[in-house]
Amino acid sequence: DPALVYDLGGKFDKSFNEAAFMGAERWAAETGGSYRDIEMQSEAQREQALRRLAEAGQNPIVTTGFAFSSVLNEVAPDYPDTKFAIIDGFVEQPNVLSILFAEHEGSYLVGMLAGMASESGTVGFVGGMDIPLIRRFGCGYAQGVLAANSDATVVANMTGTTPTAWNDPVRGGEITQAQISQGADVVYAAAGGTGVGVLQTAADAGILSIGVDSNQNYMHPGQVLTSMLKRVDNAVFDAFEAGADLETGVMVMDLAAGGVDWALDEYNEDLITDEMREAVDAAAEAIRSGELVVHNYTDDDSCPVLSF
Amino acid sequence: MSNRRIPNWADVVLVPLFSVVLAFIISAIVIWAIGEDPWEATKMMVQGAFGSSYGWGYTLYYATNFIFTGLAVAVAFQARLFNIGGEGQATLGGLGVALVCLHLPWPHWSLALVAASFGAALFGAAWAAIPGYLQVRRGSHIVITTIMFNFIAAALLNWLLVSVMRPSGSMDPASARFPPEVRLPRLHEILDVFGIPFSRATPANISLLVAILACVLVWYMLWRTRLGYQIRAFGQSEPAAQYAGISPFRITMYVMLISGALAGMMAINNVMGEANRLLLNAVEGAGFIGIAVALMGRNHPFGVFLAAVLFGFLYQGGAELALWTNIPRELIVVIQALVILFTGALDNLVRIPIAALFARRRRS
Amino acid sequence: MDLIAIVQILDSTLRLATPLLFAALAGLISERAGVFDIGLEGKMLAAAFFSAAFAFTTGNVWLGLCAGIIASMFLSLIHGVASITFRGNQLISGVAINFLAAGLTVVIAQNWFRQGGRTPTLTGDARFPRLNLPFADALRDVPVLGPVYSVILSGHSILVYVGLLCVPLTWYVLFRTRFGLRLRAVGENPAAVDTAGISVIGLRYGAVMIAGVLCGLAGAYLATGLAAGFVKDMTAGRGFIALAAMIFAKWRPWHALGAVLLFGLLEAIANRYQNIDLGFIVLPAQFMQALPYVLTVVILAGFVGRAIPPRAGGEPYVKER
Amino acid sequence: MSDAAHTLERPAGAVPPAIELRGISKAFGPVQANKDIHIRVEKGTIHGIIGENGAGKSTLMSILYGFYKADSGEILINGQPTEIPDSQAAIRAGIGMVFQHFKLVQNFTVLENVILGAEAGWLLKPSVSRARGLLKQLATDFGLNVDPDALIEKLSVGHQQRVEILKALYREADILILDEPTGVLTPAEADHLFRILRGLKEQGKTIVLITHKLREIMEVTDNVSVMRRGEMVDTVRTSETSPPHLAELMVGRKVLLRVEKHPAKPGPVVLDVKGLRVVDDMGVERLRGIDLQVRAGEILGIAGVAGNGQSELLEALAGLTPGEGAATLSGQPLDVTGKSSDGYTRRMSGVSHVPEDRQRRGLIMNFHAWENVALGYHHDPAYNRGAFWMDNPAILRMTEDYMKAFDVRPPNPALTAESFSGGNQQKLVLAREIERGPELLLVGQPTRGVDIGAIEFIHQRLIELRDAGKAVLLVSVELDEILSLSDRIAVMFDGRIMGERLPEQTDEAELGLLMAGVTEKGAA
Ligand SMILES: Nc1ncnc2c1ncn2[C@@H]1O[C@H](COP(=O)(O)OP(=O)(O)OP(=O)(O)O)[C@@H](O)[C@H]1O
Ligand SMILES: Nc1ncnc2c1ncn2[C@@H]1O[C@H](COP(=O)(O)OP(=O)(O)OP(=O)(O)O)[C@@H](O)[C@H]1O
Ligand SMILES: [Mg+2]
Ligand SMILES: [Mg+2]
Repeated sequence: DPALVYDLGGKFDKSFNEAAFMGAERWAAETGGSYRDIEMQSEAQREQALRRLAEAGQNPIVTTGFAFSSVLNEVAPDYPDTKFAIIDGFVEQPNVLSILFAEHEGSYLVGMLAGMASESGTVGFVGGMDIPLIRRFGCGYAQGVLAANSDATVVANMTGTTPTAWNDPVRGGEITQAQISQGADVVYAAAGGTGVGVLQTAADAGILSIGVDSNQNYMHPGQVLTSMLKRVDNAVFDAFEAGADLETGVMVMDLAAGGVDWALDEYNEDLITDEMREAVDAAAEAIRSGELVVHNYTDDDSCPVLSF
Repeated sequence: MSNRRIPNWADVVLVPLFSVVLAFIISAIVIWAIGEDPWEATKMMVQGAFGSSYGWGYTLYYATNFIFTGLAVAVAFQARLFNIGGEGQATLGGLGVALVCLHLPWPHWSLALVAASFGAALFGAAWAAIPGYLQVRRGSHIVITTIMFNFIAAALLNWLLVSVMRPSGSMDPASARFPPEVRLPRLHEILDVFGIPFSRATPANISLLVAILACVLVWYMLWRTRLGYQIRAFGQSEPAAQYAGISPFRITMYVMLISGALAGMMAINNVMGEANRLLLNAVEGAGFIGIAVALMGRNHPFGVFLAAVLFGFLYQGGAELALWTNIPRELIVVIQALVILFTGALDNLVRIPIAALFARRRRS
Repeated sequence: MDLIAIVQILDSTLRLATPLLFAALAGLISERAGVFDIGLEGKMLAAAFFSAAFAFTTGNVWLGLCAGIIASMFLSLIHGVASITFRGNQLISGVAINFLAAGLTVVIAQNWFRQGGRTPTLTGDARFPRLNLPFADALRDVPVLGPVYSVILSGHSILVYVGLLCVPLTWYVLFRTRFGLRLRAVGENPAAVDTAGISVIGLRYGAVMIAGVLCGLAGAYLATGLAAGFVKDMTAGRGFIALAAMIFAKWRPWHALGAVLLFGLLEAIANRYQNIDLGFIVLPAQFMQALPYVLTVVILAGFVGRAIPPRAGGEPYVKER
Repeated sequence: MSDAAHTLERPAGAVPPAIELRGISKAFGPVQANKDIHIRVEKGTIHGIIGENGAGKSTLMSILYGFYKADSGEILINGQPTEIPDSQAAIRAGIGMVFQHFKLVQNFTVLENVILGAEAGWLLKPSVSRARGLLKQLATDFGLNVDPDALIEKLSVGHQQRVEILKALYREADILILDEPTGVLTPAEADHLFRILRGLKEQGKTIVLITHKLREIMEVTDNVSVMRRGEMVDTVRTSETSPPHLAELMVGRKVLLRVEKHPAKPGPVVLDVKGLRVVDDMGVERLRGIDLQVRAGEILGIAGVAGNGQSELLEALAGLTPGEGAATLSGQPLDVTGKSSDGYTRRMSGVSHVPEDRQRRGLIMNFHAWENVALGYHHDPAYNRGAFWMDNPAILRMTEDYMKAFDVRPPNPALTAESFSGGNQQKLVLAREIERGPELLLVGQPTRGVDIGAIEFIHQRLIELRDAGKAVLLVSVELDEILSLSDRIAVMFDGRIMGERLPEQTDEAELGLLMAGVTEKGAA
């Protein structure tokens, strides 16, 4: 059977890990197969969890989150017959598939929407743990905002510097409050479980918010502008589908590959005007075709339009 | 405590034993209450922890951590100092190990181990020394200060890992990997020498032997050296110690330095032996488990060793439970809490009846 | 930093200070009666979970509040039995309670909701609404008073105001009533209370239970007022910050209010500015997070005046002539 | 049936006794503190209870006050059988108690202490004002005046004791128990107290006075009961008895008031103290400039009421409390500032110290006897192997020798200190400090709470040490101990030495005056 290991945010973070969970569930539902999943409580358990699953003959083993890369790099060689997949991480091992997303592209799109939806001309970004990956979100977002409204200001905050930042709704809420007080009227939460607090506060304060990873529009109908979809669910589904003969290497899930996207559904259709949609679709097309290149923070660890 | 008389052996063996049994009974009730079968759970834990050399490996790995932190608490307790700063001291110890392993070239692991142990001890001791100093010189309650220092240590390491030690390009807040030369021999490699097969997948390593050695040395220090004599005298009665010319300042400092050093040395196991790099929260609460271990072990190195193995079993068994059942890993935290509660705070609950029993037997 | 920003920071200060305030007062009362309580964290956590859990299942935040208070009082009871009845070590008992809460909340949460140790998100009546004080909107545009009243003071959940009321209340009870006199006496010299024919045990249990109620309020506010549900370890050391505030305040109610406001302010600032650039040096966020603890150590070290706890503090009472 | 017996003894129609205890027994673990005690205290009398330390006086009264629960026996108040499970009940029964160790809240005011537990309502204000009035009343009635708003910690011991009495009276006690009230008082204060007690007696109150000072018994009591080893030996009318008779009852045989010893042959000055001052951490000046000399081969006795600086004198000389001033030991400077010295260096320089409080300072209660023998000598090369290791076998051997020499019973070095009786604990300490043949021995209350047999033994040892040409500085609150052991007597009062006397040229009366701070006028 395949197995899925969630990162610290936990299975039900309404976001990244939950997306993975959804993918696994969908697979189980469609194929009637069974899988095993584990949540991490601390860094040091990662290795034990991977080894235990491998020893138990689970295959393939999908891990969500960059934090597994270093451990996987150690463990994978010990189980050559087991296939591993890592989402958001890059591991160079013969039996490991590294799945990378182009979050900056998706974030660019929702950034444009934010820029257009904002009346105050100030929008917020609440990151989870302060790591290059999240800065990639923020940087793409800022580029999108400025593309839509060149004199808009982007207020960016990170929730924290440790994995607990993935799971601190209270702090997320307070940060959102602070950003609102700085005039932000659209807030993009790229913070896993912390985002719950961000969206909550935004809804309480009657401003718009943008969800991440999963489609979070439903959480506060009419108050979530959109969600930056990171199709982790698809990635997991495909990996499970491939089963033991999962082909390894690197897989980049960008806009073109349908790895990232923005969510439009009954909950937010009233918020998205036609010209907003057209503008975003145009940009998306340009990105797919490659004539518009969104700067990727992790390419050079710097962002031209935003300082964190 | 109660002024009733109770033979020493009973106080050292019976009381903790019954306390632990009580703690386990209640834990079983908790398991039952969340709809799982305590018996099955226990079997699974024992199986997972002792059923295979893999289980043993992890059990002993955790035990090694707890021996160090347990000894740290125990030594401090001998001087009536309640050092709950093991967490922070072990964190700093990890920093010491990382600096030694990353910034110096090592031809062979054995040299690295010695140096790393020293670095770990040094950093741990330094972190414990400050609260110790504040206690004797400024009368700041050491329990509160050590708690505060745990948080400060967490913030400090956090900042170092995020802003200073993290290799560029790496995302997770962790130091670079240590060079392969400093990789400590794992237990299976050691056992191979004697032709004993052992799981290669476990992190148990040579630090285990260092921990056992530490037990012996601490015992010797406490009951055979003058410093140990002074520590115990100071712990039993400060006025008497002063009368004897044992300077409270000196002893408190010695004790906190030793305690912190022991806590810090845990890092050679989890940082150098297992992760091979410095991670956030690598201590994983082992500093606090040290309290339970010391209490159960009645602050005696041998008792600490046994208690540490028991908790190693709980941890490994608990990990297995979390893996294969719906019982979350936090169940272990509950058991740990109950052990601390019954052996540390509710010990009279057991002692008084036992004392009454002995009183009756004495009369008849 | 413009005025509006300052106002907003003060506004969030008040929110963030409230759980600290309840917990600090809890510790204050317990320790004034001679029972050390480092289990504040655990009690808050338990209260946070049970209030959220019951608020979710019943959809009524007030029922949640009651559940939280009861849970917290239950832990207080354990603390009392251990440290008062069985004369155990109060510090160890406190440590145990913190772990008990940290473990049990997750175990139970997982068992009830199967959401990885958190409760579902609370909405509607399952959360404390934000109250607008009378005339808040009318006064909003008055120059100085406006922001202070309408933004900072107004618009918080009722528990914030309850917390503020608890300060004068605690002061009055401690220093103006019979109960307060006896409570302080039992923390200073239990033998005096005992020979005066008052039950030391009873008084101390009383104090510990009151501490339970206050911690219950703290936890409930955290989960149903500040946040919208329980997540594991959501107290995140606030119990210890409260402890710090109590020491900072040298066991005096009004000073405790000052201390928690200070610590709340620090958190509010840290929330808003990741790194604070003082020009010559940039303070990292971690520094702000560590600051309350550092300050407490400084206070304890007596650099800002001695902090002398109640004389009988931490000592189980044993009769002797 | 014992009931019947008692009722028979009483003339018909007489008032029932205020207190009657029947067959009270109380044991603390192995210690039988009270054995089948019968006692009857008549209304409106002052009833003395005497007995040596540890005789069981306090225990008995604590039972009467509901502080301890008797294992057996019954209590009658005014003829009514009364259950006294707790102090509340005792107070209700009209009993008030002033404990040997005061039960006051140090940082509360007098008023707060007085009303504590007897408040008028749930608010403080009314109770306070009510109490204020009553205190004025009592002050005028009985001369019990204290500033109602003073903090206890600021009051003298005498005044603190008045507060305790006021507490009792405020609760309308008509039976007042005082446990060794004068132990901490100067004779003057004591006399004031007795005046108060007589006044109370006039008001028809019944007073139980616990003491082991015969003088006081003879002075104020109407009847006196004698306790010995937890038993009630006898109850007699004070007018029909005499000090020697009481003393005999107390210790169970004739007491020799003098230890026979040869006259001292004082040698050169060993200890020479000039202007020794000690200020305690409350800022109170405990020693106000002490000058004294102790010669080789003599015992200098320091007499004085407890709390007049004797303890501080010992501790400062032993290097345990920092002081100011100059001191030399056989010519060598002796540091009394505590800067460059501690208990250890003192011993190295030949000063041994038998502390007043052996259980807190002199011994470590749950260390083995042999570990205690090393206490303070743990740096002695004889006890050490190399730089760090202790030579436990050597210490054990030494302990066995000590136990033989001082016949410590049971002679088992492996027992913990707490399992020895008070007397034997004291012997252990003395052995440790004397056997080293120190130049100077500092001894505090050598026989406190020690049984008579041990007392004589200990006195002998001190004399022997003196005869061996060592200097001994003896501090004791027991006047006859001072008188019988000392070659010279210095009397301390309020941190000063009031005067020096030779034992054969003085008596308790004169010393009593000095202890009260009264210096004779016409002396040249
Ligand atoms: N060998 C010695 N000779 C003389 N004085 C000593 C000796 N050792 C210690 N002291 C004194 O005894 C007192 C206690 O000192 P300390 O506890 O450092 O001794 P120690 O136990 O040998 O030292 P440590 O235990 O740290 O090795 C101090 O006053 C010290 O100066
Ligand atoms: N709480 C206690 N625990 C154990 N033993 C006790 C306790 N209280 C008293 N004792 C013992 O009971 C005996 C009687 O003690 P008690 O204090 O009544 O004598 P006392 O006559 O008051 O002595 P003193 O004149 O010194 O006050 C003593 O041997 C004492 O050690
Ligand atoms: Mg030393
Ligand atoms: Mg007595």
